[in-house]
Amino acid sequence: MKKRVQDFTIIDNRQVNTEYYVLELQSDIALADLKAGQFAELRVDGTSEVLLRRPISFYDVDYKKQTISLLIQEVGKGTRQLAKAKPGDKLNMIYPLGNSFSFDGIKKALLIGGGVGVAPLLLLGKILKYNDIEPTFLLGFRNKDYLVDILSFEKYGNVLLTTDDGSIGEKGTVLDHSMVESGLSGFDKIYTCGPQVMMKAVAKLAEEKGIDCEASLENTMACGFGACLCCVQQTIHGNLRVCVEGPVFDTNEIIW
Amino acid sequence: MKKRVQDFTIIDNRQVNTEYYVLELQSDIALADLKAGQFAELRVDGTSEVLLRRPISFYDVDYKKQTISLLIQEVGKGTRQLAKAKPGDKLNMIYPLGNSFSFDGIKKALLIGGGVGVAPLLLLGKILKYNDIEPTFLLGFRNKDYLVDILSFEKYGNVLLTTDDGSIGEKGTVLDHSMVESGLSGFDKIYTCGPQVMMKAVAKLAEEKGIDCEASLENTMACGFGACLCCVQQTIHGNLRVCVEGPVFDTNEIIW
Amino acid sequence: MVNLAVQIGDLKFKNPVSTASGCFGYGYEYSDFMDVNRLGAIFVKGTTGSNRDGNPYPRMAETPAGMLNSVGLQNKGVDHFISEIYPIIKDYDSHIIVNVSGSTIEEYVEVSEKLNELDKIPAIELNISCPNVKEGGMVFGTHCPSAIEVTRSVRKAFTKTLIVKLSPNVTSIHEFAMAVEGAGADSISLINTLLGIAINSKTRKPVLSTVTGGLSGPAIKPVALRMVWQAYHAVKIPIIGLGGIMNATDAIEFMLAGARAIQIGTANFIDPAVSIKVLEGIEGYCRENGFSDVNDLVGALET
Amino acid sequence: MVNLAVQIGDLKFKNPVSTASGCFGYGYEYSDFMDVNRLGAIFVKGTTGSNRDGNPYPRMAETPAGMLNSVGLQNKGVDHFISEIYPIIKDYDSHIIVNVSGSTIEEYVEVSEKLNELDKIPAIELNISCPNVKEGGMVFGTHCPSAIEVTRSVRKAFTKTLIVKLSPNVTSIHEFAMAVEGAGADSISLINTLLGIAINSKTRKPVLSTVTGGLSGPAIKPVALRMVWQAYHAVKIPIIGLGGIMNATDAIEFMLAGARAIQIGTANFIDPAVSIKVLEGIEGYCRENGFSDVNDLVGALET
Ligand SMILES: Cc1cc2nc3c(=O)[nH]c(=O)nc-3n(C[C@H](O)[C@H](O)[C@H](O)COP(=O)(O)OP(=O)(O)OC[C@H]3O[C@@H](n4cnc5c(N)ncnc54)[C@H](O)[C@@H]3O)c2cc1C
Ligand SMILES: Cc1cc2nc3c(=O)[nH]c(=O)nc-3n(C[C@H](O)[C@H](O)[C@H](O)COP(=O)(O)OP(=O)(O)OC[C@H]3O[C@@H](n4cnc5c(N)ncnc54)[C@H](O)[C@@H]3O)c2cc1C
Ligand SMILES: Cc1cc2nc3c(=O)[nH]c(=O)nc-3n(C[C@H](O)[C@H](O)[C@H](O)COP(=O)(O)O)c2cc1C
Ligand SMILES: Cc1cc2nc3c(=O)[nH]c(=O)nc-3n(C[C@H](O)[C@H](O)[C@H](O)COP(=O)(O)O)c2cc1C
Ligand code: FES
Ligand code: FES
Repeated sequence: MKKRVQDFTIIDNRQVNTEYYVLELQSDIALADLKAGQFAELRVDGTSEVLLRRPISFYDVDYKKQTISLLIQEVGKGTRQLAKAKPGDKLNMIYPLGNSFSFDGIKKALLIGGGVGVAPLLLLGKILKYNDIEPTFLLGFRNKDYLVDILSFEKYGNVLLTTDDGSIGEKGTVLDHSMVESGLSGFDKIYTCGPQVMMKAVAKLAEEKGIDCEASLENTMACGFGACLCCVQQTIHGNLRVCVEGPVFDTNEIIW
Repeated sequence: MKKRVQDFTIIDNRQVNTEYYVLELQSDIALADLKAGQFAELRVDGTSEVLLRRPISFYDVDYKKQTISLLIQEVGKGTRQLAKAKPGDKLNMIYPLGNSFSFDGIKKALLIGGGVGVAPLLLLGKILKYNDIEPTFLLGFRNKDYLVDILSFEKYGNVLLTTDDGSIGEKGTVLDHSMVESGLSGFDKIYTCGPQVMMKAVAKLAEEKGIDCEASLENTMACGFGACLCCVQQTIHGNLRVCVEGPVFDTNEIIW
Repeated sequence: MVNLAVQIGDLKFKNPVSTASGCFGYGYEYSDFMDVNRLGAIFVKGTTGSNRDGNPYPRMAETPAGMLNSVGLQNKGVDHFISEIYPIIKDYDSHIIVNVSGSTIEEYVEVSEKLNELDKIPAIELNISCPNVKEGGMVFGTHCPSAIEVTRSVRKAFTKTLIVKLSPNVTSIHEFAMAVEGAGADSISLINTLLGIAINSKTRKPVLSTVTGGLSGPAIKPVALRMVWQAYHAVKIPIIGLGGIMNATDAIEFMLAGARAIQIGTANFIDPAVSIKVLEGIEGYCRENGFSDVNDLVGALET
Repeated sequence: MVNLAVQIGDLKFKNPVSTASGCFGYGYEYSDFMDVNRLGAIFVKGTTGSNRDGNPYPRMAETPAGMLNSVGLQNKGVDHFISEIYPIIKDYDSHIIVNVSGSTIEEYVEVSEKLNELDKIPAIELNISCPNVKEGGMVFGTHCPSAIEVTRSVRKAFTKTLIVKLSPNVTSIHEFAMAVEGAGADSISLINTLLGIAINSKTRKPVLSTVTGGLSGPAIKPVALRMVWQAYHAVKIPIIGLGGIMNATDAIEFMLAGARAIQIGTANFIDPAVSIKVLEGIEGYCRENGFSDVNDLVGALET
C-alpha cells in the first residue's frame, strides 16, 4: 500500500479515562487499506515543544465512513497537545506505516494487551473475527480508572481483565490471570502489545508453551518510514527498523 | 507604575482591514494605569515559531470595563498567530512598559501617524482631549483598503488623511498634505509614530518650523523592560533603551 | 525561466536542492511521497568498509527545535551497497552521491576506491564529522592534520568529484575548509551535527544509549549559516550548505551566506515531500526577485 | 527539608539558582516581578574598564527556539558601576557577582582589582567568551594559552572567588576547563553563546548590524549539557551550568550533568519570574525524589 501524507478532520475526541482519549478522524477521500498492527505518524501542531511526528497505532477503522480511530495516552508534550483536538480541527498523518500481525492458518488466538498497548489489538481482534479466527482478549490495566471501552472489544471476542489492584477483573498482571495458569490450551497464537516487561514475559510464556507469538514493539522514531535508522530493535537478524520491519516481530527473533 | 505579568481574556478580535486587526482584552482585576505611548509585551502561544514576546502599543483603554485595545498589523510569525485569537482565549502580557508622550503646557497638538503607527496616537489624542489640549490627527495609509477605524479618532479631534494613491484623503504621504504646506501655525507640539523614514521627515519638518516634536520609535526587543540592552537607539545621550528611556523620544535627541 | 543548475566541482547539479546523508535513506524510502528524480542530488547513508550494526537503542532524542541521533553509521558495508543497492538506484535522474565513512584512513580509501569504479556514482561525500562512532569519524573532522591526511589519501583513490563534509564541533571552521581545499577537495559540505546530550530527569539517565549524539534541525541553523559564511570567505571551492533547513526561505539564506547548493536533512522526517517544496520555493523566489540565475544568490549577502 | 545551599569556591550560595550576565541587568529591572533576594546569586552585566557604547542597532534576531544578540558589552565602565550601581545593589541578600569583560589583559586586571576592593562583591565571573566585541572577548576563550594568561593575571589581582566563563565555540571544552583550573580559577561557568548568523532573505542582509551574534535559548541546551558533562569529568572545581534553561527540569538536567549551580539567561525575557519557579521546582524535585541535599544531584547522571 502506498504511503500517504494526508490531512484528516477530527470528528470526535472522547476522554476514555483520566489519561486516555480516542480521536476519530475522517478522510475526504477513500482511505488507504490499513492492516492490524500498522500505525500512522501524526503531526502535532500548535505547540513550540514538538518538532517530530508522533507514531500512533490504528485502533479502529471504518472504510465506509472513511474514519480512523486512535486510542492515545497522554504521556508527554505531543500527546498532551493532541488531547486538545476539537471536532473540525485538522490532523495531518503519514500512513499506513509498518508491517502487521500475521494470522495465516490460525484458529484461536490470545491477544494480550497492557495499558494503551491494547490499541492495535482491537483492530486485530476485529480482523481476526472477520477471518473466522476466534480472538480472546486478555487485557491488563493499572486499576479500574484506567480501563478502556471494553464493549468495543467484546464485539469480537471474549474479554478477560486484570488490574494491578484487583479493582476490576482479576488482581495482578495479565500473566497472573487464572486462564494463563490453566494452561492456554487451544490457542495456536499469542499476540501482545504493551509495556516491554509485559511483552517479554508473554514471549517467555509463549515459548514455554510452544505457542507462536508476535509482539508489537515501541521505539523512539524520527521518520517512521525507514529513512533514519533511529528506531532499531536488536533481533537475530541484526538491528531492524521497528517502523518498517516492525512494529510487529515474531518474539523468537527479538533479542530483548 | 509597577510592571505586571498578567493574563487577559480576549473579548473581541475584529478585522480592521486586510492586514490590521484590533484585539480587545479584559482583565479580572483593576488595570494598571496606562500612559499614551506605553506598550505591552505579549506572549504568543500555540506556535513553534515564536520564542520571545512581541511589543505592542496601547491603542485604547477603558478602566471601568477593565479592557485594553491593541491595533495589530500582521507582519510575521507572531502577529499572524495572535490574529487567530478568539473570544475566551487567554493572552499573557507584561505591562505597562516604556515611557510616554509628554504634554505639559501644550495647547494644540498635531499627531502624525503612518500605517499601524497610528495605534499609540489614538490613546494620546484621547488623553490630550481630556487635558483640554486640541489634537489634530494627520494619518497616512497605503490606500483606502489599509484604513483604520477613523471614527474612533474623530471622537477626539479633527482627522486629516493621506493615501499613497489618493484613494481616500489627499494623495501622497503625510508630508505632502496641504495643511503641512500651509504652515502648521498654531501647533505647539508634534507627535509622530510610523515608518522610520516618515518620522525622520516629520522630525526635520518640526525642526524647520521650530515646533517641539516627539516620536515613538520601534526596535527589536528581547525583554521589553530594560534588562537585555537589545533595543537601543543612538541619541545625543548615547545608546538608550527604546523599551525604558523610550519608546518616545524628543526628536532633537535622536541620532537617526 | 530561471536557471537552477549549479556546478559542484566537475559535476553539474540540475538544481541546488539535495537531501542529506542519513536522512533520506537510499531515496526509495521517499518514492511514495515525491518524485526523487527532481532533486539535484541524493546523498545516501554513510557507507563503511564492512557491515556495521550501529549503536544500541535508544538512538534518538527530541530537543528544542532539534533532535539528537546516535545511529552510529549502521549500514551493510560498501560491497553490499554495490551489489544490492546500487543496481536499484543507479538510474535515478538525480546524482547519487555516497557518503563515505570509516574508522581508519585505509577504510576511507578502500570504500572510495570501490565507489570510484561505479559509473553512476559521480561523486562522494567524505564524512569526517560523524560524532556517533567511537573511532575515526569526528576525530578526522576536529583535528586538522588528520583532516588533511584523509582527504589527500582519498583524493588519490577517487578520481571524480570529492566533497568533504566538515564537522561544526571545531574552533575555526575556516581552518578546516582551507585545509581540505588544499588537500584536494572539490567541494565542502557543512555542517554535520553538533555534539549534544539529552537527559531524562526522571530516570536520571541520558536519553541516548551513547550518552552523546548529534544535534540537527532548526536549532542549529544560525550556527550552520555562520559556518557557511565563514567558509565562503575562506575557500574558492563550492560549498554545499546544510543544517536546519526546513523551507525555501532557509535554503535561500544558506545560498546568500555562500552555499552553491543545499542539503535537507531532519526536515524530511517531518514532511517527506519538503525537498520538492524547497525547490519550487527557490525557483519562485528567483522569479519574484528578478534573479534569472540561481547562482546569483550565492554569497549575495550584503554585509 | 531539602538543603539547597551549594558551595562555589569559598563562597556559599544559598541555593543553586542564579541569573546570567547580560540577561538580568543589575537585578532591579526585575524587582517588579519577583523578589531578587531569593536568588543564589545575580551575575550582573559585563563590565569593562571604561564606558562602551556597544554595537549599532539591530542587536537582536529571533531564531528557532533561540535568539542571537550582539549587544557588544554596552556598559558605563567599572568606575560608574562602583559609584552609581554598587550602592544600590550591594545590600541584596543574593550574591552580586560582576561579569568582568575586556579587550586586553590589562583591562581585565584593572577591572578585577577595582572590584576586589568592594566588600559586597564576593566573586567575579571572567567573561573570556563574549562573541560580540571585535577585540578580546572570545579570543581569550578560544585560544588556550590566552585563556591561561588572562586567568593567571586576574587571579593575582582578585583575591576572592574567581569564576571563569568559557566559550562553547571550541573543539575541546575540557581542554579549556582544565587550563583555567590550572591557572587558578575557583569555578567555571559555561556556556556562553554559540556564534551564529541570521539572514533576512527579503533584504538579503544580515539581521544583526554586526553580521554574527551570540546564540542563546533552548536551542543550545543539548550542546550546553554536553559541555557541562565533559567539563565535569575534566576538572575538580565546581561548575556553574547554563544555556537554554527554561524551567526546573532543564536546571535539574544541568545539575545531573555535573553543574553545582545554574544560571538562567534568555528565559528571564519571556517570563521575568522564571528563576523563582526554577528554584521552587528544584526544591520540589528533591522532595519528591528523596534527595535531602541538592548537592546529591550534581553529576548524578547514570551513564
Ligand atoms: C509503532 C508505535 C505505535 C504506537 N501506538 C500508540 C498508540 O496507539 N497509542 C499511544 O498512546 N501511544 C502509542 N505509541 C507511543 C507514542 O508514540 C508515544 O507515547 C508518544 O510518541 C509520546 O509523545 P509525547 O510527545 O506525548 O511524549 P514526549 O514528551 O516525547 O515524551 C514523554 C515520555 O514518553 C517517553 N516516550 C516518548 N516517545 C516514546 C516512544 N515512542 N516510545 C516509548 N516511550 C516514549 C519519553 O521517553 C518520555 O519519558 C506508539 C509508539 C510506536 C513506536
Ligand atoms: C514599542 C513598540 C510598539 C509597537 N506597537 C505596535 C502596535 O501597536 N501594533 C503593531 O502592529 N506593531 C507594533 N509594533 C511592532 C511589532 O512589535 C512587530 O511588528 C512585531 O513584533 C512583529 O512580530 P512578528 O512575529 O509578527 O514578526 P516576525 O516574524 O518576528 O518578523 C517579521 C518581519 O517584521 C520585522 N520586525 C519584527 N519585529 C520588529 C520590530 N519590533 N520592529 C520592526 N520590525 C520588526 C522583522 O525584521 C521581519 O522582517 C511595536 C513595536 C515596538 C518596539
Ligand atoms: C538520523 C540521522 C542520521 C545521519 N546520518 C549521517 C550519515 O550517515 N553521514 C553523514 O555525513 N551525516 C549524517 N547525518 C547528518 C546529516 O546529514 C546533516 O549533516 C545534519 O542532520 C544537519 O542537517 P539537518 O539539520 O538538515 O538535519 C545524520 C543526521 C541524522 C539526523
Ligand atoms: C542579550 C544578552 C546579553 C548577554 N550579555 C552577556 C555579558 O555581558 N557577559 C556574559 O558573560 N554573557 C552574556 N550573555 C550570555 C549569557 O550570560 C548566557 O551565557 C547565554 O545567554 C546562554 O544562556 P541562556 O541560553 O540561558 O540565555 C548575554 C546573553 C544575552 C542573550
Ligand atoms: S523511525 Fe526512521 S527508520 Fe524507523
Ligand atoms: S528590549 Fe531588553 S532592554 Fe529593551
